Order: sequence, then structure tokens, then C-alpha cells
Amino acid sequence: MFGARLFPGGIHPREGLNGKAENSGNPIQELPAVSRVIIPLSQHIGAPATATVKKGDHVLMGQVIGEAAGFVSAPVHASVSGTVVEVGNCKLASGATVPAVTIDNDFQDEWVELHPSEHPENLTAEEAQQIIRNAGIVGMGGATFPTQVKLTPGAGKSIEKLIINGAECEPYLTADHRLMLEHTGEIVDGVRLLMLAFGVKEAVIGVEDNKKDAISALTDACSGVEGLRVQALPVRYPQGGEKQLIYAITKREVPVGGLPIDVGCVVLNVGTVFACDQAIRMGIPLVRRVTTVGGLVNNPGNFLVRIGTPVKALFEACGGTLPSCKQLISGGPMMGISFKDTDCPVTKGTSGILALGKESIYPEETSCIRCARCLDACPMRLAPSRMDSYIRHERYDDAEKAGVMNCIECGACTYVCPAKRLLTQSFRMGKKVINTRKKAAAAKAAAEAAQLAAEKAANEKEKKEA
Amino acid sequence: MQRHLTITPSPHVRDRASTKNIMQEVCLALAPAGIASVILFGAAALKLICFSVLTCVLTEYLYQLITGHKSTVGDWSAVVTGLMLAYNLPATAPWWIPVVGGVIAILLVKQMFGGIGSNFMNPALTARAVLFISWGGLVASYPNTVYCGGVDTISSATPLALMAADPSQVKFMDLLLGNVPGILGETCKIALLLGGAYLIIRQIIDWRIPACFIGTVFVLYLLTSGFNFELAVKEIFAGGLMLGAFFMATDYATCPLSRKGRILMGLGCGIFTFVIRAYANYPEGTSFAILFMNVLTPLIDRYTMPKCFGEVKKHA
Amino acid sequence: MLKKDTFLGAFLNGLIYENPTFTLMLGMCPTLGITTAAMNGVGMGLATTVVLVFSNLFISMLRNIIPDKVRIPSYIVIIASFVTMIDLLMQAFLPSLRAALGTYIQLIVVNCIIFARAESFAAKNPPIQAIGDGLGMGLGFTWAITLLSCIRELIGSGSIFGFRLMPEAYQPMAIMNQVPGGFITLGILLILVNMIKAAIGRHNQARKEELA
Amino acid sequence: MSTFFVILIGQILVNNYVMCQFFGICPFLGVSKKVDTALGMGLAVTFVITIASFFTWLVQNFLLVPLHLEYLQTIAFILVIAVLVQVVENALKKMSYSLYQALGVYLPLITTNCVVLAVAINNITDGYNLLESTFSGCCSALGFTLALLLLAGIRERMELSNMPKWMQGFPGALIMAGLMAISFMGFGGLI
Repeated sequence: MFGARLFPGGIHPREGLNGKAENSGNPIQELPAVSRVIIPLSQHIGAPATATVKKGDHVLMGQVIGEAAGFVSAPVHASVSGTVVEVGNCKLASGATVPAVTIDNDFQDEWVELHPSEHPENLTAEEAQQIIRNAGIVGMGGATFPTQVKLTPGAGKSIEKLIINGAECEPYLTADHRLMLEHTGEIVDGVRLLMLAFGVKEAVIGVEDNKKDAISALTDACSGVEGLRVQALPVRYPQGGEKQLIYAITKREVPVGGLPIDVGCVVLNVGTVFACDQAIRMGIPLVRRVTTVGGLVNNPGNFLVRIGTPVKALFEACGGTLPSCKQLISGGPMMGISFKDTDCPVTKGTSGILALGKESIYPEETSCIRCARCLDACPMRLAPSRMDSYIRHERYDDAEKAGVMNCIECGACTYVCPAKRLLTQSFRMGKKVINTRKKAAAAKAAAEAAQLAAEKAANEKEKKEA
Repeated sequence: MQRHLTITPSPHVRDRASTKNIMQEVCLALAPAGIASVILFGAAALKLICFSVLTCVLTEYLYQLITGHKSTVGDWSAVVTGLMLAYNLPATAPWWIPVVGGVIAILLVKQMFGGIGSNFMNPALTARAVLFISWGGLVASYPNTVYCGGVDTISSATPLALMAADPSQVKFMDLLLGNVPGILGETCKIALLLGGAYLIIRQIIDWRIPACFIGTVFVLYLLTSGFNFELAVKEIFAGGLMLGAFFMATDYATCPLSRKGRILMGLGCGIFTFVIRAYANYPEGTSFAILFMNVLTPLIDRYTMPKCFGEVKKHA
Repeated sequence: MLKKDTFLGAFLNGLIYENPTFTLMLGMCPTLGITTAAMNGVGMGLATTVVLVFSNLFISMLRNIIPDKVRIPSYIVIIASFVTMIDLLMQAFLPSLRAALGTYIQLIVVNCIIFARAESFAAKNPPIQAIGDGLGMGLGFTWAITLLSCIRELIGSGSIFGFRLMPEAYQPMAIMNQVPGGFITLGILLILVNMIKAAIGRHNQARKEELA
Repeated sequence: MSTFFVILIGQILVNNYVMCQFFGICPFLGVSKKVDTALGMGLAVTFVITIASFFTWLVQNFLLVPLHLEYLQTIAFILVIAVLVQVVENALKKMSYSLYQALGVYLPLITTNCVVLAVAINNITDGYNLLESTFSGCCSALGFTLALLLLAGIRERMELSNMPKWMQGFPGALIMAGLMAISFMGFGGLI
């Protein structure tokens, strides 16, 4: 009735047609290459990559087409071999316009020369970071944070525990589930290589126990690896949230405003670990990923897709959407983004493409009845209803004090709200306003300090002259 | 492909529960007590329930019509208020008592503060208190049941009053079935327990409030009576305690938000109920205890807000 | 609107425009405490008016003599003296009314209306205007609390000034005679006054626009 | 001991000066917009009333009664209170500046807070001795603080609700106070 839980709050979101149950049995199939891919240069958090190719260039599969611009950034590779037809812009599912490289496929699938690591088991931390960075690996659960940045703990911090996220708590998504089943060996090998490279003594793969087959497969594969174990987690959304997963597995709370590394943990998605393994063992950069297509489509499935493939190719492979489809989602139904334009490309963070029906249409908002369901659902132990009313009354300072900046936008509060209030939406807006204000305040303070310094300097100069 | 697609912010799935069906479920949970009251007190009970519910719904409708707000009659919350108000009246009350009460509950306590969710005191209970203070003779007289003297005869003493003298005068079975003098909704404990259990299982109310409420009263009676178990059990089965603990103290708008706060709410209600029952003018303390805790709720909320995830560690 | 620095202007200002009860929200304790019967309202109002007029007059006369530093204690002594006189007079001639009003008569001394008028008006204006202000404020207070007490007495006891006005079948609503009734009645009255004010304001605005 | 318990419960709940007797309504309505300021005001009032109860009792029994000047009670008491407030303000300024900063702004308002005078007068009327007077003063003031805090809590909450425009400000506060007073009526006859 109350359900076991390993982290505060959380919910059991409902699923519609072609959810996990229907889709988890569908093996990963490779989506046939399309004739033209559009590869965005900004598929990660941080600075967009800078294009290294120009129109008319011939590129090979796996060739770098965009270089990382800064520490928090990631390079981008060609996912097909062919000719660059345009270095311009494209629209992502989120509606953002980002720089992109369009390549016409020559269907030769000609790889660049790959450089597998010569001594994969004896890598130093720096070498491993370099390989991961060069392979363009980012968090593949959807957050798309450059992985090598995560694996570079700041001064005085060290990675004690590696936590591998196989929770896949979002409804409908089964890509990680299939990956764990079909590439169990590679995933375990990847974790082992990372443990060796970074000197991590302990690693845990957390998997929600609605994936019993994956748990047993992983447990078998782990049996020989010292310090690595699989932990079954009771099903609860958002188990896959970094802070929630760390708490569920280690009972350590990531401090407010802190990072997982502050409690000695690094969380990597199973997809990310798989990509790391591929990069270290075979030298293959991140050019493909597994994506779930589910919901109101004729034949749901899990596909190995080349980055840059237009979403419509996925729908075509699934036999098209059902007539009752009202909304298309990139990502999971809880945190994903709805989109209309099916020409947008699959990116490194596209964990799923869903077609949802009328249940995804927003009902009318009514007054908050103070039922406190949102408080019970919040995995960050915040008081959503209160923060929401602060934000709606434009009392941003109070909202900040109430902790709105800690909101992880998981959508659990909005899901449970019987008054159908758009809580998550309101927090996103509130956070934006608070950030803008902070930036403005910081800029003002900096300007004032600069002016003060200038005046001081002028004064001193005068004094000297006198 | 492009037909009628929409763009909305996440999350894209929502729970089925809505304000309307929560209120409907509360009505459903209140139904057994209502049926029991009609069986116990006859048509007079039905008449009062109808008057009360109709007045509440009509007042809400008219207020929103006049002020130009969108009508919220469809969310059933006025019906819940109406039912609770009626359950708090004796079967002998004249028809205008629930009418005046309903207007006070909906207009003065609920709508003037912004409607559903904005009231800081339970509308039905506040209205009952106003009626109680104003027309004590009409509202605080408790008729016998149909099976025990008939509704026309006013009982000299409620079970609570009888028990104050000698607990063995009251039969436990009568308390359970409701064959005792009292207000409409409070007498039949089986019906109330049924409704309360339903609400807890459906996770509509937080079990902490009724559990702490009833538990506190029980413990306090046990302690002050020199561990007279019989008295303590009968005390929690007498009067409006069950009705209050399951249906009134758990009113969303007027109880604290956090779990800690709800435990405090239950404890506070229990202590004040005991104190008023045992020492004050009024034989029944439940409603005033709940009202007082309603008033305390904003402060409880202020000091019991849960610490944000990750904040505990920092101080440790 | 008349200027405040004439006798009539000051008088009307207190009586209507800046009514101590409905606009300034001063002197709330007696306003709520004794308004259960219309007679109490009149008695309290008039007693306050007398104190207000005399204290205003004296403070205004002494305004240039009292040093600024000790003005508050001085005002208090002046006010308290008049309150004591009124108190003693009422005990002698109107004992029943005095009993009904209880401590509130003594508490006129801390009634913020009187103190506020002393500080903000009498200390800055000549005696004639000060009397006008005292009279206006006092009577403004009187009519406001009399109105309030009439409503409370009518609903709470079915009568006004002791005359039964409600039909025989009417059952008085006792809560009106108690604390909650006082707060709520004044609250509702205030809402109505504000609405009337707003309506008048809109009307004047419309007329101004018409003229322009 | 039981006398003190009766005074405690009586002055805080049963005969709460604000909720059951209509004293101190002006600061009750005026300083109850925020819980923090309400707390500051409440503490300042508690401080002054406790001391004032002590001194007014002394003045009554060692000055007014022996000299047969009881009719000057009002003047004498209000003077004592005014002087006390002044003294407390100065003393606070010297002794604890942080406390002065926290409570200072409320102190001048206390002279005209009728709870102070009412408590002093009622202590005499009720025939309490010196200790009882002081204790009763303290409890009454705590009762005032409680009422103030409760209203402030409700008003803070109501600021976030969608209360109609015409309810905002004093009308709303009055009606909230009225409903609060209903909840206090349950304690009638407790002592």
C-alpha cells in the first residue's frame, strides 16, 4: 500500500499502451542508416563544439567534425561516412536552434582509423579521461553532462564509489534495460576498466527490480569482479536522479548545492559505461545510441540509432503513430520535451521517443487544496505547493529560501497534484528569474567594485602626484 | 504526422486523482454515517442533511455568480462541507439552523478567504461553533434514537455526560452501533470507522492525524483514570471524537502540510479534546480542539517544514 | 473638501473623511469591547468626545510651552486627568453605564485616537481648530461605534436601545454579543464602507472626467 | 501552586486579553503582518508588562492606598508605564544593543497598548499579591503574544491565497480575528 522506498518522496507514474511491459521484450535492432544525417554540435551541457569540417568535405564514420570548446564541452563525430553538405543550424526537439553539420551518407560505412587502447587494464586516470573526452562521451541518461568532467574530481576529492545507474525509472523507456540484457559483458567490463583506471575500490550497479532478468544477468557477470555488485532497487520514480540513486545505494545525502563527488560518488548511466567500454577497448567514439520508441505507435521497439538521424525515421521504422496520438515526446514522459517537428535529429541524450495520447494534454488548473501530496512526492523534500505560491506571487526571495533552486524538475509533484497545477513549470520559471536576478546583481556588484577600484587608483595617483 | 500535435511542458503524464474525485470519495466515505443517522434518527436526519447540503451548494454557486468567479460547485467540496455540517447537528434542530450554518460555512469561512484550499478554519466546524454559541439550546440538545425513547424525547445526558458519572452505565455495543443520544453523524462508530478506513486505504487522508488524535485521548484518559481501561476505550468511542479525527481534523485546507506537522496536529487535537472534555464548560471538546489547532496550523507549518534533501548532512 | 485648518473643516474631517474608526482604524479596543448595546456605544462615544475635546484644547493651548522632550508624558498627564474626571463624574451620576463600560472608561487614557490627535493635530494647531478636530473625531467615533452597537444589538438581542424590533419568532444570535461577533461585524462593516467609498470615488472620478 | 496554574491557563487561554476580552486590539491588528515582527512585539510587550505589573502593584499598595489616593490610579499607573517604557528603552540601549535593535522599534508603541494598563488595573481588582501580580502580568502578556503570533501566521498564509481584494488589509484581519476568537471560546469554564 505504501510501497518500499529507499529515498524520500517519489511516485509510481502510470503507463499507457506500449510501455515498459510491452517493450522490454523487444531486442535492440539496428535502424538502417538514412541518406542524410544532421549532427548538432551542441548535444551536451556546456559550450557547443566548434566545427572542424566545411561544406564539401568528405568525412569518414567516427571522424571528428566538431572539437570540444573548453573544459565543459565534448567533441562530436560523424555517424556516417559521406560528404558534408552544410555547416549551419538545426532545430532540436527542445525547439532550440543550435549549430549543426549535415552529412549526405555514401552508405560505405567507412570508419576512420580507430585507436583501441593498448593496455586497457593499466590506464592512468589521465589517459582514461583523455580517451573518454576524445570519444565525445556525455551522460546518456538524458542529462548529457560531459563524462570526463564528472570523472575529474576537484582538488582534495577522490572517487570512492562508482554508481552505475541502471534504474531507468522513467515510464515507457526500455533502452537501458535492453542494453543491460544484450551487452551485459561490455557494461561490466566497462565498469571494471573505469574502476582500475580511477583506482575505485567499490562500484554498485543499481537496477530497479522490475528488470529481474537484467539483474540476474548482471549479477552473474559481476561475480568475478572484486568490489562490483548489483543492487536491486524497489521501483520508484525518480530513482534514477543522481542524488536519489546515491542516497538509495549509499544513504549519503549530497549536500545542498553540492555535487555527487562531495560525498565521494560518481554516477554514470549504463549507456555511458557501455560507450566508455567501446571507446577504451575498440576506440569507437560515441556515434550511436540505443533509443526506445514507445507509446502510441504500431510496433514499438528499441533501436540502435546513429546520432543525427531524423526522428521521423524512427517512427517510420515503428510503422507510424496511432491515430489517437496527441503529442510526441523526446525523452521520458516525466522529464522529456514535447515536440512537433519530426525532422529534428536524435542526439546523444535521446533516451526515448514517445507518442502519447490525450492523457498528456494538460487539464485545467484549479486552486491548490493543500492536500500535501506534492510534499510527499518530492524527492528533494521540498514543499512544492508553497514554493509555487511564492513564485506566483512574485516573491522570489521567499521561493529561494524555500529551496526552489534545489528542485530537480523531476515532475513528481505535478504528476500527483489533484488540482492539476503546473508546479514544475512554475519552478522552471522561478529558477530562471532568480538566476537572472543573481547574474544582474553579480554584474552590478562587479561593476561597483571595479568603479571603486578605479576611484581608489585615481586617488592614489593624485596623492602620489601631490 | 503533424495533425493536432500539442506542445506542453513536462511532465506529460498526470495522476488520475483530481480535486473532484477526492471530494467524491470523501462523500462516499461519509455516506455510511449518513445512512446510519437516518436509520437512527429517522426522517428528521434526512431533512437536515438535505437542507445543509443544498444551502452550501447554493451559497457557493450564488457567491461565485455574483462575484463573477468561475463556479467551483462541480468540485463537490461544498457537498462535503454540507454533509459535515449536518452531521454536527442534532436531529431536533429546526430547518433554519443548517441554512444559517451553511451560509456561514461557505460564505464567511470559505469563500471570503478565497474559496477551496484558502480557508484557515474548517468551514463546517466553525459554522457549528457559531451555531453552538448562538443557539446553544437548539444545537446542544441531544435527542434519543428511534430505538431508545424516540427522537421526540430529548435525552438528559449524552454518553459522555453519563460516563463522567459512571462508565459502566453506557453499553459498549450501543456506542459502537450508535444507539446513543448525540448529533447526527457522530453516534454510529462502525460507520465512521468504515469511512475512515476507506479514506486511509485510498490514501486520501494521512493516517497520522486520526491515529495521533485518538491515541492521545486514549492515553490521557488511561493515565488520569488510574488505568481504567474500560473508561478509556469508551471515551474514544463516545462523542464526536471519531467523526472529528477521521473527517474534520484531516481537512486538507486546515491541517499542516508536513508529516511532522500532522503528528503535532493529532497530538494537539487530542490534548485539547481531553482538556475541554474533562475540565471546560462544554461536554464535547472535539470541535473546539480542532478549531484551535486549525488556528495554530500556519505556525506549525512554519516551524515543521521538512529540511531540503541534503541540508541535514551539512549541519551534522 | 474643506481645508482642515478651519473649525468646520477640522470638524467634518473627523466626522466623515478621516473617521477614526473606519479610516484611521484607531481606538479599536472600545470599538469592539463595549458595542454590544447601542446605549453603550453612545455613552462610550460621548465620554471619549469630552476627553478628546478638552485634551485637544489644553494641549493646543500649551503647545508652545511644553518642551519637546517631555511632550509625551505631559500629554499623558493631561489626558489622564480628564479621563479621571470623566470617570469620577460617571461613577457619581451614571453608575449603571459606568458599570457596563467597565475598565474601558479608564482605558480611554490609552485610546490611541486621543493620543494620535494630540500628537498629530492639537500640538500643531490653534485651540479653536483643535476643538473642532476633537469634536469631529469624537462624534465621528461616536456615530461609528453607535452604528456598530446597533447592528450587534439588533442581531444579538433583537432590539435597539432596548426596544424590541425583531418579530417574536426571532431567536437572537448570541455570538454577536461576544468577542467573535464584534470582530466579524466590524470586519463586514468595514468591507461595506470601503465599497461605498470606492463607489463614491469612481463616481467623482467619472464626474471629473466628464467636466474635463 | 495551583493558583499559579490557574493564572497561567486563565490568562493565556481562557481569558486571553485579546481573544476573549478585546484589549490591545490596535497592536494586535497593526503588528501582525509578519510572524517575525509579531514575535518581536510580543517579547517587548511581555518584558514591559511583567515589570509594569510589579511596579504598579507597589505603587498601588505603598503609595496610593496609604495616601487614600486610589482615584488617581489611572494617572499614576499610566505614568509608571510611560516612565518604565522609557527606562527599559534606555537600559536596553546600554546593556544589550542587539536586543535593543530587535525590540527597540516596538517599545514606544507599548505605552499606548491598552493591555499594559488593563493588566495593571485588573491585577489590583483581582486582589493578587505582588508575586501573583507579576506572574499574572507575564502570563497575560504571553497570551497577547500567542494571539499576535497566531494572527500573524494566518495573515502570512493568507497573503499567498487568492483572497478577494476587498478582504485584504484590515477587514480580512478583523474577520480572521473573529474566527480565531471562536476557537478560543472552547476554553470557557476551564478554570
